[in-house]
Amino acid sequence: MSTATLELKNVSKLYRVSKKEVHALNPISFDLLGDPARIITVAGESGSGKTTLASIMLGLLGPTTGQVLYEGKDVSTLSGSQYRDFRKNVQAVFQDPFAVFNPFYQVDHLLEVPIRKFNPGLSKVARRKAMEEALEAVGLQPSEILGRYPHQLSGGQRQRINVARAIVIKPKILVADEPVSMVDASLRANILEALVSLRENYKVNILYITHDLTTAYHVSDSIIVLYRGSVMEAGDITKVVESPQHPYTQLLINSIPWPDLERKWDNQQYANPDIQEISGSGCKFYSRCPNRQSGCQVTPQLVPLFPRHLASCLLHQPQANLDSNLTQNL
Amino acid sequence: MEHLLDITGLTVSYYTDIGRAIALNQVDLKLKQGEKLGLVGESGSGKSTMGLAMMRMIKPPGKVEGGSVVIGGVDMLQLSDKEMLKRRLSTISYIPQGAMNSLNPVLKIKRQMIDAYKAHYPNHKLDQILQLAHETMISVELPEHVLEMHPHELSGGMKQRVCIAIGILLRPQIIIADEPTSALDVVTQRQVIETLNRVQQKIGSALILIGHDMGLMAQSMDKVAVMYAGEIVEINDVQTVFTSPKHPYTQALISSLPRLQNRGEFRGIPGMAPSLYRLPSGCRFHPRCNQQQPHCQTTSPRKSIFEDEKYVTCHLYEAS
Amino acid sequence: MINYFKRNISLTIGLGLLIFLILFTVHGLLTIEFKQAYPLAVRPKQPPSLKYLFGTDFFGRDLYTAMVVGVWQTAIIGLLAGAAGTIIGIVLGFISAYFSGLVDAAIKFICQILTPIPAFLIQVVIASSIDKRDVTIITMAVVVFLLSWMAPTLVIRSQVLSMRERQFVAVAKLSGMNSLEIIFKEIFPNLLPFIAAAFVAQVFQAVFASFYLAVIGLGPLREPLLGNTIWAAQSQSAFFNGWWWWPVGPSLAMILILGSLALINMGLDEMANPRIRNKE
Amino acid sequence: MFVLKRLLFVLLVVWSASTITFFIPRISDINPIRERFAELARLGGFSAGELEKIVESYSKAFGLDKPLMQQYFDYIGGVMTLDFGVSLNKFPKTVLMLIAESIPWTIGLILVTTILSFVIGNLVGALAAWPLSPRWVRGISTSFILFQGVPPVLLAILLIFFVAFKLNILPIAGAYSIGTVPDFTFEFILDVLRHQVLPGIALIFGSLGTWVLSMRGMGITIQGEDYVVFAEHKGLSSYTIFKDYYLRNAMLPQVTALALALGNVITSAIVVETIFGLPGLGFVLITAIRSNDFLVIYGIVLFITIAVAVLMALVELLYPLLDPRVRQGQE
Repeated sequence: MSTATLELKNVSKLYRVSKKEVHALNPISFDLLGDPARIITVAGESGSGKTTLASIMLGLLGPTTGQVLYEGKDVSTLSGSQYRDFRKNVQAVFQDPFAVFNPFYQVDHLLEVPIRKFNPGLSKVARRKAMEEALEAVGLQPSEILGRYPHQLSGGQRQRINVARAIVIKPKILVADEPVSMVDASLRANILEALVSLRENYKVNILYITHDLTTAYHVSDSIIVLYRGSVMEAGDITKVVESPQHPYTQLLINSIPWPDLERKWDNQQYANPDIQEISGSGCKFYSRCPNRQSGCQVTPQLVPLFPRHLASCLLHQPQANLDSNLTQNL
Repeated sequence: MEHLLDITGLTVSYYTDIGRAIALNQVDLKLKQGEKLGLVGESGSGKSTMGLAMMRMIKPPGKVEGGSVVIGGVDMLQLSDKEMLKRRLSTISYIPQGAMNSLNPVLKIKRQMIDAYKAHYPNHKLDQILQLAHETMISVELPEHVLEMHPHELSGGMKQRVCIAIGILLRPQIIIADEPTSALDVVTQRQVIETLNRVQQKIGSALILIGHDMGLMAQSMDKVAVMYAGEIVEINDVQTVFTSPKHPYTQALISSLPRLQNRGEFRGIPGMAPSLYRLPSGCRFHPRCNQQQPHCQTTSPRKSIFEDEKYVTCHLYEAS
Repeated sequence: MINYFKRNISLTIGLGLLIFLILFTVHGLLTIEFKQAYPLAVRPKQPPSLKYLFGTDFFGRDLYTAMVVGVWQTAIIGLLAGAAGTIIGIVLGFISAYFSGLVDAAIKFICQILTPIPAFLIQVVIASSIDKRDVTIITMAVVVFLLSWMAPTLVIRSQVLSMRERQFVAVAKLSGMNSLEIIFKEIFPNLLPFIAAAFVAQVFQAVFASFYLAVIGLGPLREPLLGNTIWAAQSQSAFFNGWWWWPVGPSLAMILILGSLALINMGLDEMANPRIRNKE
Repeated sequence: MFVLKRLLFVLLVVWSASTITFFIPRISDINPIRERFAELARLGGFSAGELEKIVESYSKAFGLDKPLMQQYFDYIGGVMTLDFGVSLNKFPKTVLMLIAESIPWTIGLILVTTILSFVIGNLVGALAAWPLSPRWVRGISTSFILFQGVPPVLLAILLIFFVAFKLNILPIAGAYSIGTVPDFTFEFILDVLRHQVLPGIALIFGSLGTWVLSMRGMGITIQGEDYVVFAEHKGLSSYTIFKDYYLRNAMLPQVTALALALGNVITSAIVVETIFGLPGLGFVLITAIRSNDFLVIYGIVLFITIAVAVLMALVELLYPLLDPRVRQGQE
């Protein structure tokens, strides 16, 4: 087994909000391998811990327990040059296409800083050239973009500049946190396409964080479904989306408004999401689960059900001959 | 058949430092009682302006510059301000986009419902109003004790359903729901949309769902009106829009949708929506159209009307 | 630029007044005889006339000369105390927001404890504890500054904190900037309008506070500071004795100074929070 | 729990204020007693040798010969029990007695002017931001805002000049006309009220502008809030929207601002009192300053600090009644 580029070992995050403990993320372990480049979706509702996971992977947030290892070394103890290497290779595209721009500067600033930092030797002309190439790679006309201020551009343009920033750096791993949720539907395809081409052309591993399973289904190879900080189901994207095993995933997938007259919502009524959720031990989905049983007060393990398909639900018997390691199933 | 809602030639502009932005240009729309219409378009296409204009809630620097909004034979745009105040909520009601912040944080839900009721029927008895409030809460599937709560004690989905409850309190003939689920999770979204459909069916009103999510339209609407740069370019029943769209913009929109069948295909619409301050000549869509013809640049297309008030605004269909 | 001034009327008028005051003072300083601002220089108790533009007082001071010197001294106090307060505010605000944790908690706590104490009263204690014969313009500035650094500290701290949560800061970190670069290149430029507003507010507070101290007789008694002149007039019962010009002149000058600062402050507020821009 | 926290905060504020007032004079090595008697000596009461003796005996009486820390703890203990010591000037009156005699005047003035300026200022500010208000309301609000930079003291001087001196309608100074005897007769009360008009106007207009300005800014923000817009969609009358949806929410931050402004309000009031020669706290303070009566100065300063801190805590304790969101946060 080759060294993982980024390895999460029992990473969890606990917030203390006025004496109450909130488990934003329960211990999770998986690796992002360098090769072959893949797109992995982390899906969940707000409060599922998906953004916390992203921040921890990016090194913007320290985990409460566990370690994040970059090329085998703990990210929190990296030395100067190692840290720079980590910084260069683990990058992000964020949700809000406006907030990532410093309003004080022209949009060039966003592209120029990383070039200057990670390629300090480049001349001004060479920097300019790199910026232009990156913009063209995401389908933008450099002359229409450079020298402008962020408020002079449209949301779709701004979000593509964000993807261009990632191209300029050529990272090994890109965390894309809801990159299309604030962009008009007709422009989403362009941005998703740019992401997919990053994987194809630059061999970038992408962690695609989203609440939207339709786009996840389209761009990614595998999926991790989070609910209130815990993994409910994970595995190959087509398997999970086409035959979900966990009641929560089933609920999610059944709630997708497919733009398709053949796939209408069924008439099934689901447990009300407004009901008070009980915190504490046991399955996180217990209070909302239509199939809950008395045994569900015990926290279920994430177990393999089929090749490249895991779920954590007592309804299902694990397949003993299959690997239960999350990484191997992604 | 007589139409419940008959909008003709509705034109709205915004006047700012940069100039005049034509947010709605000569829009026509007819709707029958009990019909469910989805109004879709990207941001800036005028779909929200449409909803506000129907409520007569366009504020400066916006201005309604022409047309009529006739509901049950009465033109809303001709009413006095006072009469219009009475029609809001009782004839035509509006469920807002930002349910998170649409409820007054310092008043109990009960009080906010009573306020709405009393504004229209100041003489009704309080227990009568409360009775109705209770019934309405049940019809949006909220427990009655929510009436005694403050907005911050409710989840996003509950707040949205409180807004729906207020919206249907006076059994309006038309409900406009402006992106009612844009901030909600998919599961909650589904429940809110289903609730909306149920109450709409129960009180028999017409429903206009404003949004950009074609999925929601496919799931719950009868008709779809597609807006582009301040105009309705196509209005058709949901079947036709999804299976054989007419307007090139609708076609591009439909083929850009991610479905189960077309996994991994990305077909964005090339180009950008025009600025409302500088609209292209001729057909507003021509710079992005893949079936562009020479006269598209110079002449605006006329409506080609099909049966049952459906139409498409495109030169391709003018001959027939 | 000109268009902006047309829209931001309070900034325009405030700056206009300020420029007028500066011209008045500079012209005055170049033409007056300084010693006429001190007692026994001219005939006492003269009403305004061509010779004595603003009249003379009971002690034989030319009130025009006194006003020029007074405005000049007020400006020194305001600028010194204002600059000191703002700089301390910037430094502490950034330290607090940057180090967060214990340092931040301590700075914030101290500011919060000190804020409810009426600064003016503590300034009274300080000023009255100094030997009155030693009080100078500089000591006034120091006294005023000692209790006025909390407000800018809290303002800048909260601005840095909210700025730090902004996504462009996270992006800058991802782009390889270190913490110092982030503070100076990403956060600081965006704080300039707030810092300018804090500085003007600080100057306003300093002028205000030193004026109040002088009015109740705690100023540098020998100097013709505007507040001192009013205090002197009050203690000689100027109105009872019919010498109305004595307190009125310095009062109007003070109104112009504080008014221009308040207007500039309003204008800067509008610049920093365009959301509040009036739609009139 | 919350109440306890606020109480602790008040104690900390008072403690730090008394620590400051205790140490500042000692750093500057002024002996207040020597200062006081040196002045008397200058006026020709006794010789320099006698002065030292008197200073020594007084120092003993005031406990100034004890070790510094001992003095400090005595002092803090005194402040916490509102025992600020004795006036040097009006011996044997205690500082607290002096405060008690003068404070009704100050409280009356502050209460009336603060309520009036807060209510009028916020109403005018709210109306100025309200799109349906007539134009003249905006005009009034702008003119009030222009007063914002003018300290009440300067207004007081100008009012004395124009109204009392030039027009001679109202008295120039004093709490009641010279020669009248304080009594609860109608004439006397009327006379007192006449004397309070100008200080009152000075204080009201001096603080009105701040309320107008901040409320106008708040109002512009609130009227764009979704709940105000939704209230319009509900067909509510503009009166109901203004009162219950707009004003109620816009007022919340203003109440907090009022708590923070208390210190300035009191400062302005006592300085204005000195200009008009009203027998309130300000007058006692300025007399003490003139006669180097240090314990009185510190006593008044600490008393006001305690009052401000307690009032601020009260406002914060009452605030949850206005805002249900905070109410829940505390439970």
